Amino acid sequence: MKKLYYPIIIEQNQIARGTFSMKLQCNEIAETALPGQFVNLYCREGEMLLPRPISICETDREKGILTLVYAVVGKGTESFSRLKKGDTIKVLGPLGDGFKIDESIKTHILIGGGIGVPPLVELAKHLKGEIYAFLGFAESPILVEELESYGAKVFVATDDGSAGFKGNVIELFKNKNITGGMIYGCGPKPMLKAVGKWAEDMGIKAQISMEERMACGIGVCVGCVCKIKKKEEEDWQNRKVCTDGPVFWSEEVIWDE
Amino acid sequence: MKKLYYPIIIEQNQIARGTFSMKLQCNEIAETALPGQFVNLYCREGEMLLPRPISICETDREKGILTLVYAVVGKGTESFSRLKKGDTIKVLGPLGDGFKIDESIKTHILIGGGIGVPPLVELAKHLKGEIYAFLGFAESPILVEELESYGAKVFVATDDGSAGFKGNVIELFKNKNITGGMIYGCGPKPMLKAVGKWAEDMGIKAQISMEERMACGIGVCVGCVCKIKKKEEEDWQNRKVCTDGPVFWSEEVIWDE
Amino acid sequence: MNKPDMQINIAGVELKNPVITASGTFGSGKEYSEYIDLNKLGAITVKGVSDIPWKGNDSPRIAETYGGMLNSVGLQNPGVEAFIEEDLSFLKRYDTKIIVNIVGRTVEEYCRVAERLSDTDIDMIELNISCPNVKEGGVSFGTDLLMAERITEAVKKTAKQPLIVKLSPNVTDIVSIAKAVVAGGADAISLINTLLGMAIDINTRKPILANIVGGLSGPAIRPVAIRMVYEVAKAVDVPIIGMGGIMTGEDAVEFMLAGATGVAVGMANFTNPTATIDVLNGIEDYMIRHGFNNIEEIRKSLIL
Amino acid sequence: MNKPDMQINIAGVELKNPVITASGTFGSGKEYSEYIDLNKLGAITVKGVSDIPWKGNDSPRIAETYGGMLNSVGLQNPGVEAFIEEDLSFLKRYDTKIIVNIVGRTVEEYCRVAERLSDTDIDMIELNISCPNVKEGGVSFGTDLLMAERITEAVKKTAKQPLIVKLSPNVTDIVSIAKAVVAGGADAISLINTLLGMAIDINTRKPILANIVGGLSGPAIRPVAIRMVYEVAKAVDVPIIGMGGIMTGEDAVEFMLAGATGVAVGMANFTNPTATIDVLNGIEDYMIRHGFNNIEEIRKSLIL
Ligand SMILES: Cc1cc2nc3c(=O)[nH]c(=O)nc-3n(C[C@H](O)[C@H](O)[C@H](O)COP(=O)(O)OP(=O)(O)OC[C@H]3O[C@@H](n4cnc5c(N)ncnc54)[C@H](O)[C@@H]3O)c2cc1C
Ligand SMILES: Cc1cc2nc3c(=O)[nH]c(=O)nc-3n(C[C@H](O)[C@H](O)[C@H](O)COP(=O)(O)OP(=O)(O)OC[C@H]3O[C@@H](n4cnc5c(N)ncnc54)[C@H](O)[C@@H]3O)c2cc1C
Ligand SMILES: Cc1cc2nc3c(=O)[nH]c(=O)nc-3n(C[C@H](O)[C@H](O)[C@H](O)COP(=O)(O)O)c2cc1C
Ligand SMILES: Cc1cc2nc3c(=O)[nH]c(=O)nc-3n(C[C@H](O)[C@H](O)[C@H](O)COP(=O)(O)O)c2cc1C
Ligand code: FES
Ligand code: FES
Repeated sequence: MKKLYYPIIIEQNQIARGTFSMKLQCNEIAETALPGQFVNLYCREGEMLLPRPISICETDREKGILTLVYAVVGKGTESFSRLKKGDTIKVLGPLGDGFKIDESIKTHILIGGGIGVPPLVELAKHLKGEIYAFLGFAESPILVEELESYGAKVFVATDDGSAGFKGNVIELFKNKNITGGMIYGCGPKPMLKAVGKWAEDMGIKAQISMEERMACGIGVCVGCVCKIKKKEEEDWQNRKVCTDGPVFWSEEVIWDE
Repeated sequence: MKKLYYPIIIEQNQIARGTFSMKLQCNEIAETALPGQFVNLYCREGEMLLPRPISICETDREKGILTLVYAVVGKGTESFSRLKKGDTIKVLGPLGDGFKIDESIKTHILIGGGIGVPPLVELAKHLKGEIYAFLGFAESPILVEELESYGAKVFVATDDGSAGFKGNVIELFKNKNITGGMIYGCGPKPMLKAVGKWAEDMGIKAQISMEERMACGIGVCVGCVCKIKKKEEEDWQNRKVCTDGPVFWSEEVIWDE
Repeated sequence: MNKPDMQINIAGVELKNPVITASGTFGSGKEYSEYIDLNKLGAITVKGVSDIPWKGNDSPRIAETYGGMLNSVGLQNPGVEAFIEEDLSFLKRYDTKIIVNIVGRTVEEYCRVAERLSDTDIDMIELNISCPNVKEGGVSFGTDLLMAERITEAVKKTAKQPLIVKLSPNVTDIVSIAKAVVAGGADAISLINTLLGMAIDINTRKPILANIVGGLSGPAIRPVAIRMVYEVAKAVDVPIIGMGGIMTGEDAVEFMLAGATGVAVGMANFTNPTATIDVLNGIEDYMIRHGFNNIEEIRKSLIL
Repeated sequence: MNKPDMQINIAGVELKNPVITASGTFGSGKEYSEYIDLNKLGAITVKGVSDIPWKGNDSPRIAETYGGMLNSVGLQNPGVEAFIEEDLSFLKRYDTKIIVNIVGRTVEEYCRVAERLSDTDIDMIELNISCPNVKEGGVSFGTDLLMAERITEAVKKTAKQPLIVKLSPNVTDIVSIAKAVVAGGADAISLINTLLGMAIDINTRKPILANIVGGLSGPAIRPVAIRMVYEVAKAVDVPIIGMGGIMTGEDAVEFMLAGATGVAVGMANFTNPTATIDVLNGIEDYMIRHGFNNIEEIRKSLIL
């Protein structure tokens, strides 16, 4: 039977302003998690009852360690940031359907925006062949070394130009004129939309990781849907980000407005 | 201006099954608190927003230490018992109108039931003359030594006879045939009612400390009332336990049913 | 100490215990079957089923609120045929009762679902006249006395299975609505559906839900639910399934003391996938501690 | 950065800022004057005042619930004469507006209070037709369209000061009630009073409140309050004072985005005696952060 876990926090560090890396001793999740999957983290405060979905950034299967990287954007993530080494946290996972890995592909293009970068780390670890990672940030880049350690060539863009290319990650990517067999995107919606557009233009397949507000995280509440084209049809259906995704083929996603 | 305090817990011990003694470093409250007054303790958990009124058991004015003794009876007190030395707790106080001390009285009779005993400790410290304390418990007695250290002759009753007299504290008290100039009672309602009855029969004045569910603790919500006779009248009025009490003259209290 | 008897009877259907899942919060049980043994539940109420597939509302559909949540799913579901083919055949593998929550925009739509279910193996129908998330039908049937009675009557005539009617709490007088559906033939009443609420993101300055308003559930609403169960239990003779913020066995007992025979666990499933089983164990513990032999004893033991 | 302009205008009365105290949660200000500077408040709404002293309900009157509380005080108050003598003379020492919440069992009782207040120095009257804790009058005026309009009309005729009407959330259709009181002459509307709720102690098996049911307030009810403010603001032209679970400046801003001009702080006072001032500072911070120059700008900035 699947169940909730209450792992111990073995490390918690601020890695950029408002961004934290938390390592959990959680063998069960670390052993089975796949790239692009996520976990539900629960808050202690009784007023916040819904889980916070957080992507799996990295796992160490041997040591049973799970690394999560999250940005403080509201009360829940703020409460996580106050937890200390030795505290326990309530976790459900691994959840969702992650990135599909096609061993025949030689060149992989990873595109990450801000707090969408973390899942690309575990992904890079699983990919064979050449990996190019294009990362965009508002200011401080994160996880560059981690990606490099898994063999990725990393290119960074920042809005303020404080590191790497000044501008957005899509421009940077286009500038570099690199192409490959598969694109993997995770980040804000406008970025994902642009990734999908570019992939379509170039005739490359792209997998993108979607975000939506969730309640259950396991496919029962039907709260987290996005619009997905039906195969061979004009019509679309609302599909669940938590279990049908979070990773979808970009060509199937219908963007509102 | 009065304000909330966030003192540090400098000691927390279980002194009997389900009963805890908590010492707070809180100079402001320790310096001004009077016997029979209480504080509002607030829970951390966001689902519990109302304060828990807890009597002041003892103060050390010099060191600025406040001792509270509380029983775990529900979620709030349970959450207090999980706090550790070094944690802080949100406190408002001192609150309420405590015991009146008449210096001309030579013999004082303290009657406490269960978790009604704590405020009698600070009271004993302030009384001059002979002090007899009759304490009733379901099982394990608490605070006997503390009362003795302030000169009280302590008599204990337990329901199961495991310590002292087997039976209730009122019987014990009647058995001992002790009388005095003032009675001070704190404990469950039936005990307080019996104390009042006995005091009336003997023509002794009695002050009793009342309990009621509270919201504000400072006299604004009018949530914590008990029925108090109007002077020289048949009629009664609802008076606030938190600010008109918690200590009332037993002869003025009207008991429901 | 003897094990207390947990069995309850709702409109002739025997449930092995009073713990039911609240519609829309348990899917059709498949997902939670990986976390708990569905055989242990008194009954499973599946999510709202309509005659043809419904797409539901736009995203976002979920907003967290203090001690609760808003949802505006809008009854997305694949329709009654898909339900029968996929979900029902799955559920029949388990030894638990099956309650199907039915929804529609018109009396005819509701009746078509009930009709289609009439020769299936389900145990009860729960008529949802209280969903705040669909424009037509849905809640308006639940806030108007005459409409509530009329639709109950119509579905009762069509349905082969006992009929539970699920009421909306967004009314001035819940008792008169309850009486109306009983007059219309309801065999049992479910209380409460969600309270109509709204939340705004002060940074984006937009309502959090694409649908603007949604239904509030969770422990925040429990006092309202307890009050309504108490009022309705005094006024009607049919059994009540109580729900609204049940997180623990103790919460469930509070509903029983208020007059509920069955209890449904909703939002708690999202916070804790074993919530139903924990509630069940909690009720049993309470019964043992307080010497109750069966559920009916609890229900009759409120002291006023 | 310039200080934003916090001033608001309700029915011709200028408040220095939108932060008001919710009736019944602030006494008449005396107690909180030991914790905060009352001069900083936009207005103080005092607890419900009746023509003669009311004893209120029996104890217990308070129950804690998840993220909220129930109260069944039952409008205990010393009557309008005592109010004028003691509380009003105290309040007049401060530079803040005074709103008197008035209660009664009949139209005549309400009018007598308004009449008695008409030659005093108070700034506004808040007509409470929504208290769930008194048997007659009180809430029934707030749940019936005709009664709501009639009593507003009667009090409006008697009162010299601008009239705010405080509505009950325990209704099927808040918008029609709001329209009725505006038709009756209401100069402003307060939303919301407490939701009717109940809690049972499962150990004693008794309702916690002696009065059995009581009014639910606190952050638990905020989504319901936000929804009602939003709906009513769209439907009527008079200013709205929003309340229900405001704990922080951000909560208050949510009410303004929903359409409230003023905001009232209730239960939060019990959790934090400086809640009103904290809310005020929080609103100002928000305005500075988001570049709002005045309250009206916030109120009009919801993006749909
Ligand atoms: C599949 C998935 C993976 C994610 N991975 C990461 C990650 O690795 N690192 C990271 O920092 N963030 C990640 N997010 C976003 C993260 O879930 C939100 O930032 C977080 O829930 C905000 O919680 P809060 O309490 O701080 O914010 P609040 O705004 O106070 O949250 C209120 C409610 O809204 C929900 N919510 C708010 N923002 C989002 C959002 N962007 N997506 C989904 N729900 C939201 C919260 O879960 C909560 O229920 C992921 C989201 C999804 C759906
Ligand atoms: C003036 C005064 C002094 C007190 N002094 C002490 C003391 O020194 N030591 C001690 O152990 N207890 C004392 N109590 C009782 C104590 O306040 C309650 O036991 C405590 O509030 C229970 O909180 P809970 O969350 O554990 O229980 P729950 O039952 O979960 O509490 C739910 C709500 O009910 C209220 N409540 C429950 N029981 C009581 C009660 N008996 N009196 C008032 N409110 C209650 C709580 O404050 C809370 O708001 C005192 C009460 C009063 C009024
Ligand atoms: C996400 C979600 C979906 C729901 N869908 C339905 C539904 O399809 N039919 C229905 O009658 N009630 C539905 N409800 C209401 C619940 O069944 C229940 O009445 C309500 O949530 C109160 O219980 P709770 O507080 O335990 O969640 C839904 C509730 C939630 C949270
Ligand atoms: C203890 C208490 C007493 C109240 N008394 C009154 C009252 O006399 N008149 C009134 O109109 N509202 C009264 N209310 C309702 C509040 O003014 C307010 O409308 C409600 O509590 C919602 O706001 P909150 O959630 O911020 O508390 C009372 C509320 C509480 C908690
Ligand atoms: S979060 Fe519940 S279905 Fe996806
Ligand atoms: S607790 Fe509010 S008046 Fe006593």
